[in-house]
Amino acid sequence: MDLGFIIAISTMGGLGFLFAGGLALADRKLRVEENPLIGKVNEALPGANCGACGKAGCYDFAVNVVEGKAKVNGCPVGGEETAQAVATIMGVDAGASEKLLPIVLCRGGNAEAVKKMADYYGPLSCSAMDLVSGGEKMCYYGCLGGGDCVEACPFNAMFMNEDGLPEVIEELCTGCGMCAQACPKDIIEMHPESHNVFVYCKNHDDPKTSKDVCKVACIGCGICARKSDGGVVMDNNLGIIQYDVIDPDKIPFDKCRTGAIQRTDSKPDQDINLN
Amino acid sequence: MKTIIHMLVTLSVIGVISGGVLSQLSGWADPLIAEHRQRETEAAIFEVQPEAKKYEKVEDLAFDLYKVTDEEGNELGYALPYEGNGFQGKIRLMVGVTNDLGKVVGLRVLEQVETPGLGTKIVTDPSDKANPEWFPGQFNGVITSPLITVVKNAKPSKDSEIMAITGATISSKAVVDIINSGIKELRSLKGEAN
Amino acid sequence: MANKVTAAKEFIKGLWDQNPVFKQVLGMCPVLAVTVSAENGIAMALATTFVLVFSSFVVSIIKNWIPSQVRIAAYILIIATFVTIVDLVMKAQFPALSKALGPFIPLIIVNCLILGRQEAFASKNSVGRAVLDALGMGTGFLIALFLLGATRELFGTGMILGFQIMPEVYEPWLIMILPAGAFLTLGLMMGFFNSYSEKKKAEERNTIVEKYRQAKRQAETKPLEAN
Amino acid sequence: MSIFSKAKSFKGGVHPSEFKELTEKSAFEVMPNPNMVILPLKQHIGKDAKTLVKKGDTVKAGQVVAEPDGFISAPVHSPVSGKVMKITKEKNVSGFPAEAIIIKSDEENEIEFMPSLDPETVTPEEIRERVRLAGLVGQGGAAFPTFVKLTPPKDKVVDTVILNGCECEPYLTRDDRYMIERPDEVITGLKIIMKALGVKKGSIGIENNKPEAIDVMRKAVAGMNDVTVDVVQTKYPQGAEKMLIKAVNGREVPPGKLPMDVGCVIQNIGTAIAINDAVVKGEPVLTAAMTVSGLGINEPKNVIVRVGTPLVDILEYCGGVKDTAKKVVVGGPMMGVAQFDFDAPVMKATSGLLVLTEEEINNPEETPCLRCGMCVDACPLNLVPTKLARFSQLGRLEEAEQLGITVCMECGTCAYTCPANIPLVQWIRLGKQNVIRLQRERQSA
Amino acid sequence: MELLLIFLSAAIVNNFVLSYFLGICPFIGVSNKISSAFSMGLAATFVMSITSIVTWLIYHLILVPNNLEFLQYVSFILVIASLVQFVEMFIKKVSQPLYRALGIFLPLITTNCAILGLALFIVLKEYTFIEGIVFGLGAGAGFTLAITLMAGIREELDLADVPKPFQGAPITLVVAGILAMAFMGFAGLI
Amino acid sequence: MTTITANPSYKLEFASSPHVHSRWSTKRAMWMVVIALVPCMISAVLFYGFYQLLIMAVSVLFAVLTEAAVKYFRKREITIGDGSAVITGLLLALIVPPNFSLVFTALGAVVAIGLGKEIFGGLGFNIFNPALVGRAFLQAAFPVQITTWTVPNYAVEGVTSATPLAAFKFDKVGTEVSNMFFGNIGGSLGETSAIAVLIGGLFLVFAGVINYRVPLAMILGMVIFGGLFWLIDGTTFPDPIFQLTAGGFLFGTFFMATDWVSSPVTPKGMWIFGLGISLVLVMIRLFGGLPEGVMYAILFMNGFVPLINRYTRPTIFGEAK
Repeated sequence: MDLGFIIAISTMGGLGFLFAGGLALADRKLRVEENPLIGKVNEALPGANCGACGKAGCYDFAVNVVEGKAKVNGCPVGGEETAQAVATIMGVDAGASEKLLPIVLCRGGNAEAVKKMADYYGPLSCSAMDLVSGGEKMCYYGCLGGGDCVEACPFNAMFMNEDGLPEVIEELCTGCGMCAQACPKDIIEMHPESHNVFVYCKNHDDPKTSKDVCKVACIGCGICARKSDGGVVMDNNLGIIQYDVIDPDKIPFDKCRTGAIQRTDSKPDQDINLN
Repeated sequence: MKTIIHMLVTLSVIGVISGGVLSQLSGWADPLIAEHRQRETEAAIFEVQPEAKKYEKVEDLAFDLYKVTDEEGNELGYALPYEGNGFQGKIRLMVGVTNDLGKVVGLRVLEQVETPGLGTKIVTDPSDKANPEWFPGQFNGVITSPLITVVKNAKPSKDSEIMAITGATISSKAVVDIINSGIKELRSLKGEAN
Repeated sequence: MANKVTAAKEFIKGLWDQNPVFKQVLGMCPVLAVTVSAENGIAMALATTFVLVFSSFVVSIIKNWIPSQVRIAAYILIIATFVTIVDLVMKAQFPALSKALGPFIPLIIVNCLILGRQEAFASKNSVGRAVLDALGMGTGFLIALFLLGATRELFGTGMILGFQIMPEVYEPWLIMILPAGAFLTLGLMMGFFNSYSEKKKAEERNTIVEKYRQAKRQAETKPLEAN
Repeated sequence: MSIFSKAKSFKGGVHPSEFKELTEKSAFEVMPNPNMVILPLKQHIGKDAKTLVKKGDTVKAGQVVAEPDGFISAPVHSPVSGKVMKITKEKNVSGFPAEAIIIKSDEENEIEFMPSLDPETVTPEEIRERVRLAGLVGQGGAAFPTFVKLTPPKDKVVDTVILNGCECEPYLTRDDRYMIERPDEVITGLKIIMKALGVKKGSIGIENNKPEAIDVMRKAVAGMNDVTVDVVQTKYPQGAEKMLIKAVNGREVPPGKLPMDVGCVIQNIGTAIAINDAVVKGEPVLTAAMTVSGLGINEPKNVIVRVGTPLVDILEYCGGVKDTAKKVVVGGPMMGVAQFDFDAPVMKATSGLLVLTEEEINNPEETPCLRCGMCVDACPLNLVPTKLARFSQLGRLEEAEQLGITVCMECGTCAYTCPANIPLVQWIRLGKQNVIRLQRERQSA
Repeated sequence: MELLLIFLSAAIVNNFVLSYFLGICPFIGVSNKISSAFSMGLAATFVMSITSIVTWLIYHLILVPNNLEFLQYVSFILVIASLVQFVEMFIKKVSQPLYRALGIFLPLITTNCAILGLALFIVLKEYTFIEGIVFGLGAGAGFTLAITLMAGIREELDLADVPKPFQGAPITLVVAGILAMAFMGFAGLI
Repeated sequence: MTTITANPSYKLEFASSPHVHSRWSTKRAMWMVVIALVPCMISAVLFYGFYQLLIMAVSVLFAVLTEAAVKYFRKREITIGDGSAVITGLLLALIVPPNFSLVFTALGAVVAIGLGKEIFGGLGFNIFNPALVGRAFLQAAFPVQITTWTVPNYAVEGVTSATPLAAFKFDKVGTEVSNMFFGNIGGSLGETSAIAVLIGGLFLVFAGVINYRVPLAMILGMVIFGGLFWLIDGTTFPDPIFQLTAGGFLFGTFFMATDWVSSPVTPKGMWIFGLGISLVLVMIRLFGGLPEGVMYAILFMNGFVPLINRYTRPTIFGEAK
């Protein structure tokens, strides 16, 4: 065995030993206690520290996930496997609570709602429109049709239909509620899947006005409220459904003159098969 | 403690294996690499001194210098590897000069990092299909005194003139400057010897 | 999860779906630096693949033996060893190529692609899978480097692998073989690949929406017919 | 106009076409009582007033029909005598529906005023009480209940009262006419305000494009050593409180603070007149003086109308609307509210009614921001409007907050000058709203 | 003067990122916010200066005397990896705020080719000890400059209507390309 | 209800305040820049012949076509009417050498709009001056052709002539300032005649299209930095007057650096931007390998604009200074 060989292995061995010792020492002396979840998430990550997630390396990403500042599927390198692993650690999938669905509580589209005599001029975003005299429709409470909810949907589960109203594709919806947050008129509400009766209107105007501004408004006649044994309560010219007491069979849906109150499970479009 | 020992052993062992493997490998590769280098220099020397058959390194100098001879051992001149700053970084040349240092007989660019497609024409010019190496070729027979000079956009009118590469004046000048200062160095050396 | 993936898929995913360059944006330095020509790109990719495969092999063998505190140091040491091997072999056997790839061979060590695959895959999977994965990633890397190198060479010199492709009148765009050209070409390439997959995604969604609308229209007309 | 003029001013601002010539020579005309008045319960900033009448009641002119609810609120008086038709939600000139009392006028004009007070002997407490009862709100546009401004917190020392006679909004000539026609009442009003606040120094700030008013006011204050007339540069928004204070005495009101924090109280010329009326004549706010102008109206003039008069009546009175009309604005063109319904009623703080044509509006196509920096140059508050608007548009509220979006006073200078015609004010207003909501959530969390 | 030239050369003319393609991964990854980009730059500069010192010592005191030049990659990377990890632990222990601002970027630096590239350049260019340190500082400054510039531009681009397929890495690369063109103007300055 | 509401002959609109707008619009500003370029275009044709019109036409055509194509593929409104693409095309044409290849010009125009502007989202979003991006691309791609200058056409035809800057830099040959002022020199189409540039530039400043700060800062910067080196060594370094009138400095000052989109929005920022360009330019001209660097200096500073904007934000009114 020649000398060069021995020097080489001893140098590398020595360097390795030296730095391993240093790290071992550092590990012992400098250990900082932290949320054990961070470590676990960090373990599950690829560890390439490539920064593709936009965070400063895997550890930082783990911290952000644990603190709720980053999404569990935020690592583009690890792909789905990593995302699932992280999700399992974070317990995101856990929980058997009922899925929420966004319900659009306005049916006053372009064909139904009456427009103001002046045209709106400006940005076509709902929240901006809402600031200028409450939008282009005479109904102050109705859908503005600007599509802020569609924009807000992170899963592309909404679209604006021909009538200028948003629709939800339930199969794509995850119930995150972003659309409801985005609506300046609070028309979109998140409801558990079991709710099946809705008043598709938010108009609080008196009967005459509401009849004038929209064909499908709840005009506040109160017929449904009178027959429902407290299942529907009138509040300021609008029927409000009390979901804990309502019995759908008692509601005279056919008596509602504008069709504002409806039962969803009686609609035949429930079994849409998208596959 | 156990983990510490584990850590120490792990890194050391990997280090030792790595060192061992590489040492063996370099034992095999080093002579080959040296041989390549040697062959390259040799090729360059014979290229810039086409008539030469033998060469010998001039020892005890601050820089490399090769004295070349023909088969009979008659001194033909020198091959001088010399370097200087180009447009973007170092340029290393091998220059062949006659015995009296009055004339360049060949030039080869050993290393350069000039702008691709522009400054790199000091080596080859792909746009000139007939004679891609026109620039280094120009130096064959150029008179070195008092200095080699560069002319732009015109044919050289004197024996000590070189035509610059269009758009790469600086690179062209750099090559000339390197040769000039190399020869100056050699002259002072010879002057001392005399 | 991993068991469901067949061995073939382990290899194929690296080619496109998880292409290290276009999708994962890893190992950018050599990608940009050496792709002045297709030949260099191929050589670089082969060298990288060699290192990737062998270090994956070694790492997956000794994975259970390395304490986590020195994990990175150990992996990178292994990688560096293989890179040095490549470097020495190249210098000894292919001096011209070694000169062209310049200082970028040692930088294979810090190519995050390699360390990333060790951490993400080799250290968690069996030897066979690790090697397959490494081969797939390496091939993906090769594809990317070849594409990039060929494009740059074509526009920058009118040739691919030294064969004249462009007609004689074509004036080469020098910028393509300059650093700026590397950035621009890769950026544009990535963008176009993205727009392709984006388009596919949009089409998929449109069909879903269309189906939904159709189903809804049918649902709406039904009760009318009944009346 | 020129930067070399000696008149005092502030940095930034713009010079929109004034169009004051349409009405600056026309004296106030009193419009006959309308058939019906619509009295919104919220004609001021703060809580709605609480109604005191019900359907079918008969009321006299000057009678209180709604009382204030809380400290920052104001009562509403019936401007005519008549019968309450109904109390319902109605659109008003702010564009949003609000509870309103609708009164049918009986043409009898029975009046019920408060006793008059002597401005020389009246005490500060009496002034405040009278101003509160009379339902006075600021005439500058924001309609802040006046008596609140006359009741500074104990820890704030006020040393100057500034009467705002700038009227920097184009078209409007109401304050100009007030000063020309009723200079002495303006001065009396100012003196009453100074008395209420115990202040020794009064100032009337007038833009230098109103030479006649300056002349008249200078004559009116001749010989007084506690009141001065300060001529300031004609530039929009010179009439904004912060800008006027800066021009008159060089003080800068910090963001989020009130003029009181730098020892100033600003009142509008119209408010001074109203205070004079309330104290000296005992008359509550029953009328609104306003400029009806614009190239789209047949007879531009300055009129005095009953509060609650539907806009349509005023437009008819001024000769009707031309076919070229494009936009109807209540208030000035820079900060007013565009109307979509002529049935909306005039409110206490209404100072102008404009019918604008395409030519005046001049709405170029909207393009993306070109970062020309004109808005930055023009913003009197030194904000960066383009960034604020973009952040607001993208919902990036924290960044908008950092850039001081809440400081913006929506004067419209930026949007006026923007070559790309970006609705900067609209976006910033949205962002402001959202940021303020965010801040509230943060506080409650 | 020579030192100043080395510094400027490394920082601007032969910018590590824009003309040598070193440190591209973090350059693309961590350039979306000015604050983090700047911290990343500082962290890199810090490690670069330490690296230039340690690797110079190792090369000239251990490798060269023993004819072990072929071990340079292995030994350098071992040094860098361990150093980075050590510095990270140290900062984390000593100052949590500093760790938040700077330390979290350290793991990213192990695989930052700019560091190893720097060590190799110092050997290649045969710099003296002092020159090596200055070169390290210059390279760090150049890296910081490039990444901060890019972060500023990307924050601006966040507000722009960039075509969707080009958002993220592609547009960053294009901007880098244009910046590289702009930096070409400095060619020949040194 | 009344005659007014019943009158159907007008359609009202309602919108957010303010309800009036200044006479400025994007379109107007853009076309004013085009007008300001007319003197330069005339001088180009006068000095170099009608072929230059062809260059301009090709450049404008391809710029406009590229913009239209991108907008079409992105399914956006086609906005070529705002004149911005026309300006980019014209500017690019005016900074290439006379008798430049039409193919290269077209390529430059495509790159200018495609890579310089549309990839960032189109008008208003670009970071760098599009025309300069196009020109920098050409410079990098075809370095020889783009530095081949023809002398004005009343000189011997076809002879290439170095620009005054190149002449000074490489051969230490000075050029008469009066020649540079009127255009009797080699150079790019639009930049040879300082007086033509000045006419257009001053028109823009006084019409209020461009802010006076950037040009003033650049000229001041050139006088200061250029003058400093001249005072240090008057033989190696040219005097500031020469620096001001030579090369593309004036053209860059009035038409490139002042580009709204790629220059700062804050007043302080504009000063820093202008001074920065001059500093970088002086460094390149005096110490760099290239004779001219206006393009690089502006592009370089363009990159800084986001940072400049961020750190020179004006103090909000009333905030402690």
